[in-house]
Amino acid sequence: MAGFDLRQIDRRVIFTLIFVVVAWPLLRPMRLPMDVTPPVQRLYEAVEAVPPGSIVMLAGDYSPDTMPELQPMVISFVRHAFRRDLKIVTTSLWANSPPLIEDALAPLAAEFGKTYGVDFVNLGYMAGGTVTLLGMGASIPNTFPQDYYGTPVAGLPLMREVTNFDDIALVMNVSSGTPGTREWVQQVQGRYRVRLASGTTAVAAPPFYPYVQSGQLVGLLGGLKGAAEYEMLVDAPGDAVRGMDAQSIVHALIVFFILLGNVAYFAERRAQRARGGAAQREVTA
Amino acid sequence: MRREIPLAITFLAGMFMLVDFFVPHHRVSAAGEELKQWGTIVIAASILLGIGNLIRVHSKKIARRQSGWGFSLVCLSVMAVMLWFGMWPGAKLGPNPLVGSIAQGSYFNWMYLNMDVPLQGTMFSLLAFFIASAAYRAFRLRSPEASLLLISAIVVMLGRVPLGQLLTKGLPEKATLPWLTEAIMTYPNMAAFRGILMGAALGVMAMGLRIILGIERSYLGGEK
Amino acid sequence: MRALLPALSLSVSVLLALFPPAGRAADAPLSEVVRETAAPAAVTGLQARDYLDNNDRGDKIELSWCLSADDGAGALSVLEYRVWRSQAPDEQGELVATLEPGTAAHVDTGVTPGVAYYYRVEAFDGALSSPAATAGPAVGRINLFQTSRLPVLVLSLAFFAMVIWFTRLAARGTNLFVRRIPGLNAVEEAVGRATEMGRPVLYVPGIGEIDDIQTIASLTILSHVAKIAAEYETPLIVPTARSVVMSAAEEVVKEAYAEAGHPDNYNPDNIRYLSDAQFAFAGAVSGIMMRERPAANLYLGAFWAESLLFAETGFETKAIQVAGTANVSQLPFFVTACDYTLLGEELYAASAYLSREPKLLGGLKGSDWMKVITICIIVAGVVLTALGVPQFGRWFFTQ
Amino acid sequence: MNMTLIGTTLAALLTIAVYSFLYKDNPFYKFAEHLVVGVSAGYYLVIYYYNFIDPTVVSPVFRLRIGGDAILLGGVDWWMALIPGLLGLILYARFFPKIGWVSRWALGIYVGGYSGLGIAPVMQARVLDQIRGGALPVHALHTGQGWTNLLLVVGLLGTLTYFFFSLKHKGVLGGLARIGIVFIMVGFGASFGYTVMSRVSLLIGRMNFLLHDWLRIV
Repeated sequence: MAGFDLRQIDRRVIFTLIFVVVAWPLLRPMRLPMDVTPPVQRLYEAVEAVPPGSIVMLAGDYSPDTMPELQPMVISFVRHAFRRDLKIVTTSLWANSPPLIEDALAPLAAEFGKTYGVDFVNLGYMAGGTVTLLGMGASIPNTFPQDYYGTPVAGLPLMREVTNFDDIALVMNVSSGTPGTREWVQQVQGRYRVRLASGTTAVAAPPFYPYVQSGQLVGLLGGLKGAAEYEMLVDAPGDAVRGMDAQSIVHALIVFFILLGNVAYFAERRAQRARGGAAQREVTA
Repeated sequence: MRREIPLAITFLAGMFMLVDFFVPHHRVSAAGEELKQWGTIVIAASILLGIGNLIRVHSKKIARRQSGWGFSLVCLSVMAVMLWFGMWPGAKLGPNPLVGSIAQGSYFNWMYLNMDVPLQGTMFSLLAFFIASAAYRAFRLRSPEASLLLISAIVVMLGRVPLGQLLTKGLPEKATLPWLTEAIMTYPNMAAFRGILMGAALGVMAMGLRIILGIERSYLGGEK
Repeated sequence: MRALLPALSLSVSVLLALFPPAGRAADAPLSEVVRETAAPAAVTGLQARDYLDNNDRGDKIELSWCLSADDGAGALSVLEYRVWRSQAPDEQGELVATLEPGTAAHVDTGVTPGVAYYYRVEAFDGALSSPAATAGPAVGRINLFQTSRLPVLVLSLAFFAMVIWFTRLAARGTNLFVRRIPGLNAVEEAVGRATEMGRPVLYVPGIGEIDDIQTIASLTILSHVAKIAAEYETPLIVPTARSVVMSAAEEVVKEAYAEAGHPDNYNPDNIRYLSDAQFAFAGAVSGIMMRERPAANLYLGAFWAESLLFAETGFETKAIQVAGTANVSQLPFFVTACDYTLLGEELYAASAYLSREPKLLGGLKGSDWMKVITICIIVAGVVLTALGVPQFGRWFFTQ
Repeated sequence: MNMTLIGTTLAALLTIAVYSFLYKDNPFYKFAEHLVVGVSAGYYLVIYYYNFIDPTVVSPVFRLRIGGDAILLGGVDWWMALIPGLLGLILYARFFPKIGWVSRWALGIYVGGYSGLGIAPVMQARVLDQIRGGALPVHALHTGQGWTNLLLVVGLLGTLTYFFFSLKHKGVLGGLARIGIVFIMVGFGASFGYTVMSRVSLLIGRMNFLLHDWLRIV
């Protein structure tokens, strides 16, 4: 390529390409092939194994700052459960969670024609952490006497079917800290033999993988990547899949640029050596 | 004397806080807390020093009609508006509860959410572009060390996304990019950072001691 | 023969009654009876002692014990532990805590300092309590030394002693060798180049507050840089993100100009406070680079995510860039994008190195020898653990 | 027009103004840059006042209360509020040449106090704890763990040696320092690569804002 010096590529070319490869998957999701990792696959299968009509619990222990990673998990789980005709009871040990869960429940309930109080219930937030978890082991209605809207649980048909964890086929905990998955595993899973699944941020996930190994968690979604895999499995690619598309392509693009830069670098070095020119001043790395 | 008093104060304050670490007695701890609180207030009270500097530099520009003085005008006026919305003392008497308050829904909050937050967030996100341009121009195989930097960066970059998983699919587990990423982050990365941290810690302590003992004093400025 | 059969069957049933086969003992009904009538096993090894926290009012006593044999094992019957406190050894006293199963320690708060207390701990299964384990007397005291921090004190004192020793050595005129630090030689070169090009020098002292030692280290380097800039009569722009750092920088630069014999060249408008907000500051510094075109950019101090914004914008303006920070997370970006980078401790070494003032070199020597001690301790630790001496970690455990 | 819509549009335009800097410096970026400096200056001033100055100085000294509780004029609490207030005030003495040197008292307390405060915890967390974490068992070389531990120990010792200033890096010392550099470079590369993901997420976040919240085309 005469007259075109790779070393002098205007960085605006790089910027434009980055801009395009981030925006494009958002506009046109391309669903790059993505391997589903075993913890996600197991979670999906665990939900599939729950007989229709059973009750599952969605325990959301997160706050708005981790929404980009965790909200797609909540949405996919609710979609998965509604599609399989499972009934959902949601609880929260974090004060900020109930409105976020509500954000996911409302549109999906409309989409699947589910009725509040019959097919799903948002029990809202209860302070106390571990104490609340143990209280639920004895009696869920006594621990959450009202739902998120202040309605006594006695007035909700779904809650008449629920006494304690014996009536819950599976618990999905979405957590970004403490109290969260660790407490659910230690206080609830071991004591009441609950089938427990979890979704956490990428930063928080590593210590929980051993729980999947030991079977204390039936599955685990780690970060945006876990969320994206789950979205693929429930066949409803959303924010997470789009985000992962962009991530993959940007990473590949940067690697491509690095390789390109090195090709140019060696070509130039060879040319210089041929000319016998002095070595150029290099930046120190 | 003008030099000695501040140095004596520095010494006393420094020694007290140092000793406080080893003495659990609650009165000593309480005094330490009080001193820290004082520090916070001194810093908070200092903000006008900076704002004063900002006002001086920009109003000079405006007064002399230097190039870009219009932007200086934008800066100063928006600051004044922010102050007015945030602290207008007559607000409680006035008809508009959105002024003189920093609560959710107030004008102050609105300006913060729709100007400060997006502007700063976008400036932060410029890093996505710069990280690419920096990698392009600086990651060259020009020396063994530079090659290590380059290779470990590429491995980790790819190992973190599904693409990396696909690229090394079918290989034994310990040759896959995600596994290598994990290994690099856990071993060389940790060893190096631990070493740098320990070295820097010794630097901090030596510097702190020099400050307390008054050997290092240039930050206090001139004699006058 | 006829009489033998009943006798045989009788003796078999007697034997069976006396020595039941293994399978029978675990039969459900039998063990359930046992579970309902037997109290859980008692806790063992109960100890009570003064609790030493870092804000010691002498009002806490620390208890520890070994779990009941029926907690997490055995009959799995423990529902909670109950802790009782009294002022006489044989009294039941008042219930001060009920704890979840799996708990083997408790800090009792709210005791009166100087009073002797006795403790009883029972395992409880919902109906029955185990026999109580007892401990005492224990007294809460207000302590003057945090014993768990002794290793910190010992190492700190050793370090101080070395720093002071080398400082005195230097003050007496002993020549202390310090190896070349490439990045530091580049600082002077950079200022020189800016002078040749007739363009200003940009010095960013980080975005740390003045309580960050990195900022102070940066201000001492600034004092050196300002002297060179004053001698070369090159404008020096210092943008700051903290008010106090700005006013300290003003003092430092003004002083340096005076020392260099050019007090009139000092321009107060070049020491600027821009913004406390991280990215407002970063944006404004980028603006300065684009418009005032400094030929040398020095970033020395505490930096966070803005590091790469500076370094890449500075590269675009073709400035020579020297960076230095002890914030490890930002070093990769400076190393990648700048011409020279001071890594971690080199930033602290810089002021001593640049000034060549013997007193400052003492601190550098002190930390060098501390490094030798640290390396020796680590090697010793590796050897000791290899020899099967597990205490090593405990000696360095502090609170 | 509702405030939310105006706000979103304003935020979107400002976002684009900042991105225009990637092309080159231009009046839109200059506007955005000066705007954010002004807004954040005002913001900090107000927040500092409400969060620090008012509750810790102004209220106790002038309104004689801390939180909701009344305090005594001239009492201990009153003085404890007044002294830091005065310390803050004497920072401004530098504008009056005759008493300018007084401003260093406040700086002395602050810098001295925090220098002292830093020393021991740094020794504890960054030296002692790291020694404990760094001295790993390396004797079990027949297991993978033994080798990785050896790697960690050698890397740590090498890095520490690199920062040894008292001797020239020659011989054994030079060899160890070179190992240190190898580890440092691999570590830096890894950190760089590891950060790409979160930085790209930030950009995705802004992009989602533009395309979804503002234009509503996604």
